Amino acid sequence: MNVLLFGITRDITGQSRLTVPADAGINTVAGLKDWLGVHYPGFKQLKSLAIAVDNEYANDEDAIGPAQEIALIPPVSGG
Amino acid sequence: MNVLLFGITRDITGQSRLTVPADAGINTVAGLKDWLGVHYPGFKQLKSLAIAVDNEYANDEDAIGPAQEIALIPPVSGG
Amino acid sequence: MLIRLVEHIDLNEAFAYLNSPMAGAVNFFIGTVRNQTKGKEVLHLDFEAYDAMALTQMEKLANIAMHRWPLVGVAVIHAIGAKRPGTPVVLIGVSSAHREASFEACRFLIDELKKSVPIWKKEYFEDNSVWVNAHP
Amino acid sequence: MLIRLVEHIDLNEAFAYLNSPMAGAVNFFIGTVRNQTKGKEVLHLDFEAYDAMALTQMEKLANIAMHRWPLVGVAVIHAIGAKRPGTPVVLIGVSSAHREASFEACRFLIDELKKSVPIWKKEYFEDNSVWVNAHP
Repeated sequence: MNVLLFGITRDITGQSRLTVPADAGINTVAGLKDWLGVHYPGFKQLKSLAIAVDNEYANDEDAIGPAQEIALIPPVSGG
Repeated sequence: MNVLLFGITRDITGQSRLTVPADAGINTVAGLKDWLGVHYPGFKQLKSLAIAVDNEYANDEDAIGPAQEIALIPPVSGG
Repeated sequence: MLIRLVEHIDLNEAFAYLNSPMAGAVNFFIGTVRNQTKGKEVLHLDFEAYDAMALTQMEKLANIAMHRWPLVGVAVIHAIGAKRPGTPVVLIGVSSAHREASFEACRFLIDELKKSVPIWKKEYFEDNSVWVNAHP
Repeated sequence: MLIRLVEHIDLNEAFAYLNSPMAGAVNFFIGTVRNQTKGKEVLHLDFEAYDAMALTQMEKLANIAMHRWPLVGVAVIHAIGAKRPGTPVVLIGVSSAHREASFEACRFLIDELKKSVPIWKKEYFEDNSVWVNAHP
């Protein structure tokens, strides 16, 4: 499962996208958040970190899989 | 004393300025309003009629004379 | 402050005047000629101003706004003469560091301009013409 | 609806899109780059967007506004890339028959855009750079 990164999440990871290994067994937004917290403690310093699935903000209980476009959304600052 | 006219007050009087004869003895805004009401009954049909003296809205008790720029201000509709 | 009576309103000129590295927000209100009033088709409009007093009153309103809100710049521009539907006839522009002030001051200025600035609009319909707002 | 991510914001293009004989009022909010943040001089800014999602969310907000107010047209345009102080970076434009709706919808759209549209601003100072709003 690939995860797109933007803004400060690219600085924290040093990458522009993450690949979550299939054997991590992640199939919900909450599961992805837990996995990210373990592997990238820097995310915990952020004011917030949302997950987008197919261009919409997702809830913790939403199912996710490799067919969807998944992205990390750190606090926005447009405008 | 000359009085500038704008908008519908020109249509009512058929003129672009009025001359109030000196012997009418007008020296206040209220006096001018009374004189106008007698000579141009059409003004009474208007929603309002203000008097401007030297580019400011004047009050009934304000003194006026031939040295000032006096104008009739029917209801405005700019914007 | 940019206070003007003009033949044609130039949006870019107003933005160039208001834009500043100190301002983070610019709010514009642009009033345009509508093609109908109470369901009747408006063919064109004519705006007449008492020029000297209109400019005095527009400047007075701009000064009130500059004192009431922390503004960087204010533009109050009204068009005069014959105008067709779709034409901009009034522009209020306000710049400020933060957006609240620019929205509030812009709204204040257009509301007050419509109440007190000596400018008159005559609407021309197919069969007659009317000085807007003159009668009860 | 005019929903765009662009290199340069064109105010005239937005006005031409929004202006209509059916609209009597157009309200614009233009956000520009300020030259300081908390007293520190900003040399330039960089805007990054998650393009597909940003456009989706901008369109969603425009649709909400179109349903909530009687609007004629809506434009939501954000600039991306490196910008210097004084440059327009966001434009919200709303046209409507009467001015209340255009002011209210314009304010709603910029407030909501700042909350939810996935665009990120990095400020560059003399000695460092900061992703705005990222940390508590």
